[in-house]
Amino acid sequence: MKTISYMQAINEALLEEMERDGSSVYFGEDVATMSGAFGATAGLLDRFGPDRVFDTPIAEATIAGAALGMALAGLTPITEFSFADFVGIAFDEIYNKLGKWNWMHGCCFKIPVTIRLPVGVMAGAGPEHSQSPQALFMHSQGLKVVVPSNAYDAKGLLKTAIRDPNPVLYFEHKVLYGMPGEVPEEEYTIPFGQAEVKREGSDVTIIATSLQVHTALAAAGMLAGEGIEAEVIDPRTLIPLDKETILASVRKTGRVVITHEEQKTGGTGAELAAILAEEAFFDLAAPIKRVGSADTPIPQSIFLEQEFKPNEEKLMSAVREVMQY
Amino acid sequence: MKTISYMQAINEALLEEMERDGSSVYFGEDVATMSGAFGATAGLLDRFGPDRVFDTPIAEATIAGAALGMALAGLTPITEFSFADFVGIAFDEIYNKLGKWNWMHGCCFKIPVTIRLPVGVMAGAGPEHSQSPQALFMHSQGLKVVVPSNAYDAKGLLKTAIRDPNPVLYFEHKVLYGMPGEVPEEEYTIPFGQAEVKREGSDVTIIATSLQVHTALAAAGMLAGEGIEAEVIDPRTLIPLDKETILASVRKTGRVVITHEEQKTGGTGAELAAILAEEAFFDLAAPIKRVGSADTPIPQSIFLEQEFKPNEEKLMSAVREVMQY
Amino acid sequence: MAEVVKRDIDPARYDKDFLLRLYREMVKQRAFDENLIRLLHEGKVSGFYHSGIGQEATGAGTCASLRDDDYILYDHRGCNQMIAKGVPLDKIYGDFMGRLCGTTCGLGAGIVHVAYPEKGVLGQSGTLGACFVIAAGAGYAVKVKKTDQVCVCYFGDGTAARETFHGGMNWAGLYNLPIVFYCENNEYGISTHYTKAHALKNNIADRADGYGIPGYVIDGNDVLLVYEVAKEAIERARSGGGPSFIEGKTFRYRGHFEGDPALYRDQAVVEEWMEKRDAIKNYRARLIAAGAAAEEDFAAVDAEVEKEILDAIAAAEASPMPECTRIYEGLFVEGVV
Amino acid sequence: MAEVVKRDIDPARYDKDFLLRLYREMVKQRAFDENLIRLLHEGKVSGFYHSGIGQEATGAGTCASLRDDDYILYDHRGCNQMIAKGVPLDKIYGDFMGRLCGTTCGLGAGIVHVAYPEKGVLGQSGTLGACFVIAAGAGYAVKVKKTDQVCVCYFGDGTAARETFHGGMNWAGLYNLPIVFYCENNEYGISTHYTKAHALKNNIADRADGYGIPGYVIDGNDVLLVYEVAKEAIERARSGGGPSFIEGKTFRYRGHFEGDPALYRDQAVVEEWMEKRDAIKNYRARLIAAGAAAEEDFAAVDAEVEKEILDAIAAAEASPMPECTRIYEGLFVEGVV
Ligand SMILES: Cc1ncc(C[n+]2csc(CCOP(=O)(O)OP(=O)(O)O)c2C)c(N)n1
Ligand SMILES: Cc1ncc(C[n+]2csc(CCOP(=O)(O)OP(=O)(O)O)c2C)c(N)n1
Ligand SMILES: [Mg+2]
Ligand SMILES: [Mg+2]
Repeated sequence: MKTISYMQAINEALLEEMERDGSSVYFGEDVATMSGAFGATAGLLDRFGPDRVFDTPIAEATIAGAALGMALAGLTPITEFSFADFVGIAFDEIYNKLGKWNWMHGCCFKIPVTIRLPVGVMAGAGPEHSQSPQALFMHSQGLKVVVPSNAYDAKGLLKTAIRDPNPVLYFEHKVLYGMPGEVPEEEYTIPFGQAEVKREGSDVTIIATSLQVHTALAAAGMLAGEGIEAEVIDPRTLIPLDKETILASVRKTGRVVITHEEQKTGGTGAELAAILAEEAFFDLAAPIKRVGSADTPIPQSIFLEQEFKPNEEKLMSAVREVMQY
Repeated sequence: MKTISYMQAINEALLEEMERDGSSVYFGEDVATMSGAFGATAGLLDRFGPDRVFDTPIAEATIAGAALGMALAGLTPITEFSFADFVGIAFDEIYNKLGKWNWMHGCCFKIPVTIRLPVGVMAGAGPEHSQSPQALFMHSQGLKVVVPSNAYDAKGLLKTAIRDPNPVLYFEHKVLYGMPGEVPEEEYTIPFGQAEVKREGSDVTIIATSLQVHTALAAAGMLAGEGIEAEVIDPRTLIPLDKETILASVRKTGRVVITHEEQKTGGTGAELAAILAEEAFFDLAAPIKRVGSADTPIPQSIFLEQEFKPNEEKLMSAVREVMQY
Repeated sequence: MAEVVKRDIDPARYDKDFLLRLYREMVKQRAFDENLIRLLHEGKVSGFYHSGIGQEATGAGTCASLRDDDYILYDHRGCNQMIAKGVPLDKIYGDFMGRLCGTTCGLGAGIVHVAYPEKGVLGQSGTLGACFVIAAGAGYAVKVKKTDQVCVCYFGDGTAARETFHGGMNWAGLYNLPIVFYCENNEYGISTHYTKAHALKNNIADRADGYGIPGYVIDGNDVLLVYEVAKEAIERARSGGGPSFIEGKTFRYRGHFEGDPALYRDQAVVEEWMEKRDAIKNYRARLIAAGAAAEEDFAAVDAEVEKEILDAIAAAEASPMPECTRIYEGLFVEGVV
Repeated sequence: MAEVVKRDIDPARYDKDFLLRLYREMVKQRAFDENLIRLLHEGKVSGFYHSGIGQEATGAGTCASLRDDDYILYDHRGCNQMIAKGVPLDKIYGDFMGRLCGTTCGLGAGIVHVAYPEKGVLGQSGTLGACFVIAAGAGYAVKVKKTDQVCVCYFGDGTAARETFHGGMNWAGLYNLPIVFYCENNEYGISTHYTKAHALKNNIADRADGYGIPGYVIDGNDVLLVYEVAKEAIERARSGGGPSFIEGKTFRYRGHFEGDPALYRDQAVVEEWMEKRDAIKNYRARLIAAGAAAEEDFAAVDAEVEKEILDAIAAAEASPMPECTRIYEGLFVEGVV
């Protein structure tokens, strides 16, 4: 094992997979010369040259649509938007084209496209550079959705994403970039559709994604002091979703709190809660609680963005509430 | 009262509101000369002239972005996309610009934009002209979402939409266009956020939107023959949502089936089910069931599109299932 | 500004075989389309059909210079193009009828969503205009793969207004991609005349200049002119010379979709095009006048084509419908790349 | 092709007051910006700041011909433009500090999301390029309202690649809208030189021609030239003559955002611009050379501006922060239109 940051984990996955797959290309805004808005693509241009690693114009619909075209013509395109918020600009290309192209054309293609999408509130980046739009894709067809919460998952899941013959949206949290984590020296991948129990517990299940996994672990630690043992489950991929691990935990605990950074209403927690209301109703001893962000756009002020977001306290009080039943 | 079609109801609302508000304009693809892909804008050009009613180039991001610009400069823009599927093309403009502009700029504007969006599976229009993308906007901030299911609602809600100083997405179902319904001779509007109980019943609550209201009413009629009295609730607007009417019904029946035409996963039913799992848990005697379309793109074949969609039978068997508890 | 190309091409400069091949392609497309409309009226085909009758010179003239491994993104009026590129007719009819023999294996496809990788037919986007950016990607792939394939991107005058036009043109020029943009300017986008949908200098092709891309305006109903100008563009693309933009002036004879009464157009103009500017009629007359082919040659081709069409329809009709469960298949591809 | 406008403008043709007003606008912008950077370093301002130092001639030169009721869509390096258009300095500082006195009443705004309808400042889109289509709408509104307002849409060279460029330009030309598109070509979009992001004939402004829109390329650091060319475009727009496109060549002195070391640029080039092509320095020298103003005039303006800036900062700092509950206010406007 070695200790590297989440960002380095991403960088290693890119270097390794582009080495492995000679048809892979990496492109996006300022990814080649400058190594991306956050530096994750360092070394790619030097290693793979300007045809395979290149800067594009500022035009995200074109980037996503071109990724599809490249895939249809036999490449393995890997791309990124500087901020996940920009999925709106390429929504038709991602949601309708990348997601549905293969199926609607009778399933004769492979579309091995990976799009890296940095999410999350960080340092006052404001309403259009701080969002976590993954929930929009819970209602997509043909896309896979990945939400890694630590360096180990980031690397293993990104390698799987790049090898996957389907389009994958890879949502990485900007606050996690600097976070160190243990990663094996040797090569590994993490299969999609396997949630991980990040902490075991018997009283309540907290389902958390992305940065909120850390909020949940911190909250769980404090709740243990109050005698509440929370189990923290990180789905790691939202499509495909590992329902079994979640349902098994709820069977054990009978109580669920779901937390994510995106706004509560219509967030990924909506679908998770609905699945539980359908499939785990008789296992539940208490109402489900969701702890998301406020149902507002994201304020630019660094003070107000703290109010906007979920945090340990909000999560702990939700847990305490479901423990009352 | 008079009997007119859903389409005529829309047309009347447009004519009346454009007459009332001299700052209103209507624009979109083929809306002026040809009266729109489905004919809803008949008469507008003649009545209000070519400055206020005009055909645009085929460029939906531009249409939606221009609607915002017009609103900022004091107009009341009303527009349409020929198919709701095209929201993907203008997603940034709708979701991030129209929805958030006023709030993120400190709340100094009015954005009285209405966008008409025809949804639904009809006659083999295929995967990109048959969708019901309203669920994507459950996770929006600053947009209102309207889903009228009959002529009366269509007219009253469209008039309210046009007068609303906020952006409103008005999703109308193509299969409903020809459906006749009773509408008052005199002027009326329907406030947003008021669900309607379309049928009373004591055993189970069916929450249905858009065309599925009719499926639900037909199913309820047949279920009555089996001794099951279903209450059918039509939220009419998803944002704002009339939680009270829904919660009151569930308190009475203890059983819920939610049905909508969009794909089940991540559909509007996810948020509705999640709200109930949070706020009506102890009122529920049975798991919640959702009856949506298949989690696939929409097939072009008119035979397969029937398999794709929810229908009376699927709904009835879901109701029978929740009645078992 | 784009070059307005006018050429008086002497058919005698070409092989008779070649000249008849172009003819055959055009009549095949028209016969395909007329028969499809018949099947629609017979209730054997459903959905919305955008007839390409009147625009046959596009596919015939351009695809004549394409190889099987070249890519096309046909447009929503583009059965003409996919037929010219070599998608088997029974597969296309099969898609329209929702049969298993179709390229979509029973999911069904109207004019959009037929794909046939064997012949480089990459499919179509139901939302107009994605073609520009998908073509950019396909073109870029050729650059990386270092093959000498070419990608032709077809679209209508109305579609040229989509925002993605800018993104696709910019990539094509910037990366010097082997793409030919072919704009079928049939004057209307549904009911809207292109002069009511575009701010133009003179022609849509004039926009190419701002990207440093050569632009050409041609009579898109003159199949030999389409052939020559497209051939030059395709060869330039193939040999590393980068993208081109061709605007072919043409006209659609029928409504926007079958069932559209098209009241927004002057019927006299439609008739003028049908009588005086019909691609097939004029081509026949010209070959005969030049002594390059005779009535019997055309009659023989017509008969062969008719048989080919009827056989394809029969084959499609003989193919079974899929099971209802077809929709649950194939959403995700298994395995790894 | 766009007209490359070169003019040797004699300052003596202008009023001293007017000349000093342009000077004042530019130094105010620069002082605003330098002080903002200081506040950032002092930890009083957070978020990402895109400094506009070096590009002051844009706002000063263009806004001099605008009325309060004219609209602007400033760009993400555009404090220059909003200041020139008249947004009070304390409000802008207030937004940067998240104070209640800001235009957002405490929500905070970086360079984006300041709006000030009283002065026609319509706000900004955090996703680049929405300006083109929003401007199209604002321009269309003027047409319907039959006022003689004008809308100026500012954007960078990088932003000119967004797909929406095409949609906005097309509307502007098609409906003959009173819009001036002003491209601040400062050579880079973050790290990418504009020649690596655009397929061009010669200049970005050449694209205007394809829309029948007049295009101009100018030295964007020559404030008098910016003033004259913009004035002509604004007057044309105001009197029903339709849109124009101006590309002003300029340069950003600092990194893309404060903190960006900008290693992708040649430092010698940056210094060359700062020493030889600085808008303010050259303007001073030119006025002095022409005898149109003297050192004391400039010194007086500098002193006044410094006071104005410091007062504005003090006012902003004195303004309270909002309550946490501020975010729950104002998502929906009550009432009816
Ligand atoms: C993005 C998008 N907007 C609108 C439509 C609806 N639509 C289908 S065909 C068409 C007209 C296209 O005109 P043109 O490109 O000139 O092609 P033509 O029909 O004349 O062949 C329109 C508006 C669509 N499919 N996609
Ligand atoms: C749609 C979109 N893509 C990317 C970004 C990130 N971004 C912010 S500024 C910038 C560079 C813009 O370059 P240019 O338009 O030349 O303006 P300049 O920064 O040089 O003033 C980029 C890529 C964004 N905000 N929006
Ligand atoms: Mg056309
Ligand atoms: Mg720039």
